[in-house]
Amino acid sequence: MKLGIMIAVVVVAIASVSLFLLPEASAETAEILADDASGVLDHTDMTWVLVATTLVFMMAPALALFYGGMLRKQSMTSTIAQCIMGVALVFVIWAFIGYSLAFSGDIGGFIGDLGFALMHNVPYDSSSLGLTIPDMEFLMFQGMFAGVTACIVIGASAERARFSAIMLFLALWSVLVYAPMAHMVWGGGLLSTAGGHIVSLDYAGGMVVHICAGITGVAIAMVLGKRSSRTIKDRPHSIPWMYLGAILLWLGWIGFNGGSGLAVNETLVIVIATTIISSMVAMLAWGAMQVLHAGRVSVSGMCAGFLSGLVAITPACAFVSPASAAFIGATAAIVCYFGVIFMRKRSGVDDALDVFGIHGIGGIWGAIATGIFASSMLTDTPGLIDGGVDLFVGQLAAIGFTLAYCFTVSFVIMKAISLVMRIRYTEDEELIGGDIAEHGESAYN
Amino acid sequence: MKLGIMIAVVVVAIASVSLFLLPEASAETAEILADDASGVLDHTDMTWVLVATTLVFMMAPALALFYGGMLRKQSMTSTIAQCIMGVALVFVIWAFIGYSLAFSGDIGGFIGDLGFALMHNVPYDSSSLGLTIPDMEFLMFQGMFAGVTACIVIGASAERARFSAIMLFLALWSVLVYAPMAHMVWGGGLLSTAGGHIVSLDYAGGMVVHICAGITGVAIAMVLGKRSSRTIKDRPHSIPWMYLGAILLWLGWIGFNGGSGLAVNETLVIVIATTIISSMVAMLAWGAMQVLHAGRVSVSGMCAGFLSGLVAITPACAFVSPASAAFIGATAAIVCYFGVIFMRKRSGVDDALDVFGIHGIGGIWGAIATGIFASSMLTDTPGLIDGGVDLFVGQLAAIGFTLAYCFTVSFVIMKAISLVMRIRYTEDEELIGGDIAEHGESAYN
Amino acid sequence: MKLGIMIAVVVVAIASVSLFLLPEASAETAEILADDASGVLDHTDMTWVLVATTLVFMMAPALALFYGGMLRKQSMTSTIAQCIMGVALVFVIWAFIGYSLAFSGDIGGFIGDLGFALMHNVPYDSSSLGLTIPDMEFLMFQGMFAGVTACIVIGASAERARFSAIMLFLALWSVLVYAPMAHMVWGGGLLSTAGGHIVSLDYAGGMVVHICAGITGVAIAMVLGKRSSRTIKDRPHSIPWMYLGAILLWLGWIGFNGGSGLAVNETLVIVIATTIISSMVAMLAWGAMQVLHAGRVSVSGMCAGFLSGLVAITPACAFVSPASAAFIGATAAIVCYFGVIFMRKRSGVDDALDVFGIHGIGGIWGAIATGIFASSMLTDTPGLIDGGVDLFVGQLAAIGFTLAYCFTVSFVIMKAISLVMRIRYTEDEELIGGDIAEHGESAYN
Amino acid sequence: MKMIVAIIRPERLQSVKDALRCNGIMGMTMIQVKGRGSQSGVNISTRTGIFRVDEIEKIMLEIVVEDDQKQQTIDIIKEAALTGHIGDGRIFVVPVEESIKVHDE
Amino acid sequence: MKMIVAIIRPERLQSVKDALRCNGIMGMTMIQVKGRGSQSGVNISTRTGIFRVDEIEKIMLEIVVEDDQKQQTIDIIKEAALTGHIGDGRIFVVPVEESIKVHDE
Amino acid sequence: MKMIVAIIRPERLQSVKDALRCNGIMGMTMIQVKGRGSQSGVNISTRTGIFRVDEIEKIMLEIVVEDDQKQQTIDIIKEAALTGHIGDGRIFVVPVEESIKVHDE
Ligand SMILES: Nc1ncnc2c1ncn2[C@@H]1O[C@H](COP(=O)(O)OP(=O)(O)O)[C@@H](O)[C@H]1O
Ligand SMILES: Nc1ncnc2c1ncn2[C@@H]1O[C@H](COP(=O)(O)OP(=O)(O)O)[C@@H](O)[C@H]1O
Ligand SMILES: Nc1ncnc2c1ncn2[C@@H]1O[C@H](COP(=O)(O)OP(=O)(O)O)[C@@H](O)[C@H]1O
Repeated sequence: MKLGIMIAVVVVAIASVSLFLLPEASAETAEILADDASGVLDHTDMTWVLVATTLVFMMAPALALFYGGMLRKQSMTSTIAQCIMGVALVFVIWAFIGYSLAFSGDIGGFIGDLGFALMHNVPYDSSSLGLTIPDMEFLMFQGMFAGVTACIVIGASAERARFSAIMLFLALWSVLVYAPMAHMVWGGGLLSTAGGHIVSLDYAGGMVVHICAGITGVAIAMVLGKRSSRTIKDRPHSIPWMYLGAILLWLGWIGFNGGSGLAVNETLVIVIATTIISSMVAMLAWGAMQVLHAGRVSVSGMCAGFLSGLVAITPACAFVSPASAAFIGATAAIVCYFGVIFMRKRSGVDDALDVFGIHGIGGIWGAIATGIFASSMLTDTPGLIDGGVDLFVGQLAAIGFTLAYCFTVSFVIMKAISLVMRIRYTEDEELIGGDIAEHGESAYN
Repeated sequence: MKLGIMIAVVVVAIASVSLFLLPEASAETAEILADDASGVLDHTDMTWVLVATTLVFMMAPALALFYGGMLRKQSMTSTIAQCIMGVALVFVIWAFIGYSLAFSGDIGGFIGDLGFALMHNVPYDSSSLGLTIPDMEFLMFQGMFAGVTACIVIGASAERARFSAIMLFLALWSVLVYAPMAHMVWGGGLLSTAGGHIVSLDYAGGMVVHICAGITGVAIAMVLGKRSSRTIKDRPHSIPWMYLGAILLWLGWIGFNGGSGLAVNETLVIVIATTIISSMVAMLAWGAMQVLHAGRVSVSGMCAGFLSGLVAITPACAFVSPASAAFIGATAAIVCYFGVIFMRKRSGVDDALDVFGIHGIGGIWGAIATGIFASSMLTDTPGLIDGGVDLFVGQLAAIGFTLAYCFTVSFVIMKAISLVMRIRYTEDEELIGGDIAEHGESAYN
Repeated sequence: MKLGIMIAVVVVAIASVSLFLLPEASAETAEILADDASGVLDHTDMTWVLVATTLVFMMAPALALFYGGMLRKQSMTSTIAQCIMGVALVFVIWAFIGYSLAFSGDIGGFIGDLGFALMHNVPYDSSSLGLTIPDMEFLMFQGMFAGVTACIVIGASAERARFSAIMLFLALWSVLVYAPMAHMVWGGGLLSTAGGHIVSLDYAGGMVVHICAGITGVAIAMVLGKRSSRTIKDRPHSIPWMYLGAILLWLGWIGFNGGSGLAVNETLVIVIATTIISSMVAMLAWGAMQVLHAGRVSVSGMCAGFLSGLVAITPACAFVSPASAAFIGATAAIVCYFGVIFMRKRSGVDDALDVFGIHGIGGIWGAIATGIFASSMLTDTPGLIDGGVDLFVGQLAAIGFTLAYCFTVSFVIMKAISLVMRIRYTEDEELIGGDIAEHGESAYN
Repeated sequence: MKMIVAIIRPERLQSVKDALRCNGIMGMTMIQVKGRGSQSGVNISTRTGIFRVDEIEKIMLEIVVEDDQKQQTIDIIKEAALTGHIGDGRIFVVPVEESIKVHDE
Repeated sequence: MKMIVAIIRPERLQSVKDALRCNGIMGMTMIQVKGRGSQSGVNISTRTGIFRVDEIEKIMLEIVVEDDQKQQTIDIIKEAALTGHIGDGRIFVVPVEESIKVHDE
Repeated sequence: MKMIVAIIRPERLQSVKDALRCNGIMGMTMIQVKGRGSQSGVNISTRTGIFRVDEIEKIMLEIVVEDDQKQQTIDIIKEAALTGHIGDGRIFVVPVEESIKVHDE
């Protein structure tokens, strides 16, 4: 609890201060969405975005395996249940309203309007946003992002949150937290490159997805409280399932980062190169840390390693060179290595599956690194290393804002839910595990 | 037995009656195959169909995991064995003769000729069918469909059919049932949009794949008889394997429906949107049914849910709006929910893995829904809602015909096989399970 | 030991003799790399190669599941650890230096220079190699090949090689064995179609990947010695994991062979057709062998079956007709069936997971088959059947050379490592299994 | 006290559990085992010959009861576990000298 | 000799193992079991009613000790396995007539 | 009657099973267990120190025999389970008071 309040205070402070410090974003800054867009549909771009959509889609069920494998075997079914129902719920809400709130119009730089609600004015054969793919395809791709982000969050509340409570939370959160964040960063809002007041870069969702999911996880973990010491088991019940989930995430990330440009072009090649190199180097770095620290490497460690590299490169992937990507990956592994240890041992928050440790801390480091390493050859708003101070300050501000906003709203939503329904298991239920206690369906028979 | 005969009588009746009622299909109806075909190869289309082929290919081994996970652990290996050997057998037969019977020429609107047999006249660098992809690629894509359909069937005979008997059945069935069905619907035969006598629409295989597999399953389950009550275990032995299989099916379905247009264009975007929305909504609907009925949701239920949505949207996916797709998905879940309960409790047929409950009933509902919701903006033969009665009647006729034809021929084939060899396990073998009894290879050691 | 020396002597002999026998390669021979290359980037080709890269990437973690599933459950984690750390290590080394040694310049037909080292001169927006995809994308694709080859090797040293020893081995091997092989075959070296002195064809890595991995496996297995008889367990601990790994390999192979042309064109269609048909037929053939020999088919057998078909078609896939592919697949299954039995029972080498039995023997047969069946309609250097003797002799020479080179260097590297560190487990460690003994992380808890 | 060790078919577990509960016998411990009985397994014939499967899945129940409940417990299990086929299982009775609760209320 | 059969919570296994080792009791065999105790399981309530979970995961330890170590072993286990909640487990004592090492040094 | 409880190495199971069958001892129950013996496990050394693995996979056999078959059964198991290394296992003999078939022929 203490830590949570501390975090909240700090981030609100950072956010407020940095908003004043900020230079206005210049009008020339290119908007990601309109990168090489002409509004003329391009069949190759459509093909690639469709493949990328499929890959991102794969990440949601993969998270269930990754998370479930790390928990006790009594929590496998319930983790799966929360993940797939979560992705369906959030995706449908996204299609009906979230997409509109993110990408239609702009209200105060903060949220969109209802112009695209219920998929009205979302054509399947042209793009009103000036993309080279139909808006409907863009909605699908973005919907998968929303679904995956929701699934990431679930890791923090694992083994104690009731199914119905977490579903209700995700439904509200997707409208009140995720959609505004997507609008602010990608939809022309406050933090967006084009119309924003803060010069910041977030190519594939470092803030919208990872920092947001990480800090949301902290918020709900704080409201829920810790698991009983009798439930926590530090050994994954199944390394193979954890591992399979992790590698499907890895493969999916190629679509996650690669699809974010919505086009096949030179940028895509950079994105893929930086994404893969960062993750590979991060795995090596995490392994090295483990050898120094514990004398041996573990598969859970290596998976955490490449995931930390993937998280950190996400906002930067189109703006940095492969060499910078290697550096970002290596440092991300080190930062997250200690981040995870801190969250587990010191934070007082039971972030069951390292959601903040990996996605939060990795995402923050990635956003900062973007502010440092963004290359002037790859973007108009370079980072420190190419002499751009604006971006660096902007990134800090954006991080602070994201942390403050997502934490506050998520905390309030979860608290509010706790007033109307029971949000966590009784101790008996917790001990028996959600599989039996909530779904009546043990994973292995 | 009773039920089977009843079904047979009813469908033959429907079929015969509706054939008389039918208006002749007008010549203007566009043929799917030739949608925007010019015979000039398009590299983008080739890329996408290749990706789709890979995705559909994935569905066959995925079915083994989905089915195997739902059975006892003593049946995991044998289910896998039947699936992969089945897909290899059917694919090879397809390449050598099935493809020709489906897509070369036309004999009586019922079957093709041997013009493409042994892959003769199936060029790899042009299309004699007027497609934008080479015929050889089309053969591969269609071959995966044949293989997947075969694997679906296996679920109905699970835990009691002998390996050799089921392989022989699939070999004969692929020539005598599947190839004619593919010809009739997609190859310019009786039920095809273009040359057919029945005005009907089946975009991606609602009839050829799902109704056909479902009713074939009933036929062989009837010939085989039920499992011993001592073998039936209503709890899946492994939720994670069942779930992994199901999500790979889901991902594969993007290629299944998406590839069926054989091109990257606006239709593809609709297809993907309707496919995903229908399945997501169906999962939510199934979950809601479970909560109302049993007080809790289960992962097996959610998987059945999204699969029912996928099955039902398959024939309609290119012809309906996303909103209709949501409706079709929701209703499919409800219809299949009761369908599965009916098949398990009342039917008297031991449809071990709900092949008819999901694929049969979902497929029938999907075909009817196509007749209702097909939009005049998306097809020349609209459904009831846009004032088209012909299509609705045609769909009913096509369903009746498919049920009658596939049931009769499959039943006869299986009966015939039972005369020349032992088709099912002894009770001892059944109890020990096919893994040990037939393959000498237990799944977990 | 005996066998190893025998093999070494024989292959060196073959190699030396055949080098004399060889006709000079004529200058007209087309280079694969430059097949229809213009240096102008093609977005469709870029899309497909990116998809193929993702598919090949998937093969490395898939191998961990395939291998791990076949071993005792005490070796699951350690197999996964070696695979993913191996792929990261080899990929990073590849990006930094291996790629350059393979594809930049030429020193004596044997190895490249450092022109592309540290990814210098590897543009992301153009191709200095005259490809239709950027060099950076080519580097990624090729890097996945290197990683997968490394993972294949690990199967031979399973359950006894220490993690650090095998990592050091792979690091050195990737520079001293793999990079030169890639240069010689694909980078314009000794064995390459264009500049080579030996007329030989290896479309997707029959020699570079499979023969190389197979014989490397024999070399390290010989240095390591056999497992304790108390560790060897002939039953896979988990058929489902083995099977999942195998099918992911199968799917990945579509990118492996299909991506090797680096373009979407007619050749791609042939490649996919021959790849799939060969593997399907090989599975049927392996199954038939098992029925004749043991009275029943097993899933491990069927997986070995389709893998043998995939290995054998790899060098030939673009050069032979589908009918030849079916023949190659069938014979590959038979050859590998006996090859595996020979390696297990007679060879005296503990090739734990049939690396030589499948990849080595299958690769050799595939290379020979290329020399027999390469069709004059598909390549300028036809095989025996179309009257070309040069290619046949060239293939034999190339096989001999590959075996000799890879065996010798790998053996020397491993021996050298054994001088500076302990390379294998103690008997206690071996019995307890690497999961606990080395990684402190049992797979199932 | 006695420990009743009953080896039964997995598919009869539910009925045995229910039957015991109805008769007030709550405490029990269930173990997944494999067993071979007096027939030493089951013979399976394949094309190339006959082989014997001698590891058949069973459930072992260990139930500690007072001496006077012994016969009742055995009778209940016998009835609830019976299918009338070979392989229905065995019940052994082992003496128990002491029974202690970890957490004495 | 006696065989101490202790059924404990899985999460207490490590402490029991450690406590026994500290007291020089090395040999032991661990078995994964499911159990129901005197409460006959745990009640869970859902929207549609209450159901009972009567297969709860436990660890069974079998430890063969000399007669004079019996009481000490029981005491150690009782202490190390205790959490103070229902379901902490049971210890049974079964007589053992002989103990043989396969490999006599 | 006696219950012979034998804890053996998994890799010796097949030979023990075969040896018993050859001598007409058919009935037996097999249980997967983990054990630690008198050495209290195996020591493994890593870069950062030594750790001890004290849960080693074993198979437990429970074989109920008539009193006069006891010694023969023990001897057969001892011979078939022997590899000559530490950890070859133990055999305990527990008295059985009664043995009942569920399905009396
Ligand atoms: N003598 C024995 N000692 C230990 N367990 C036994 C013995 N005899 C039978 N069992 C157990 O009881 C189970 C059922 O035995 P039984 O009814 O004789 O079956 P089967 O038909 O296999 O002979 C066996 O699978 C085994 O686990
Ligand atoms: N009479 C018995 N016979 C065999 N096992 C028993 C008996 N009573 C209890 N057990 C075992 O001990 C475990 C714990 O029992 P107990 O402390 O009574 O727990 P509970 O709270 O479940 O009643 C049970 O799960 C069961 O495995
Ligand atoms: N006193 C005991 N009580 C119960 N089980 C024992 C005892 N001693 C040994 N065992 C079992 O026998 C197995 C083999 O024991 P032993 O031959 O002493 O092996 P180790 O080399 O591990 O000391 C152990 O793993 C354990 O399962």
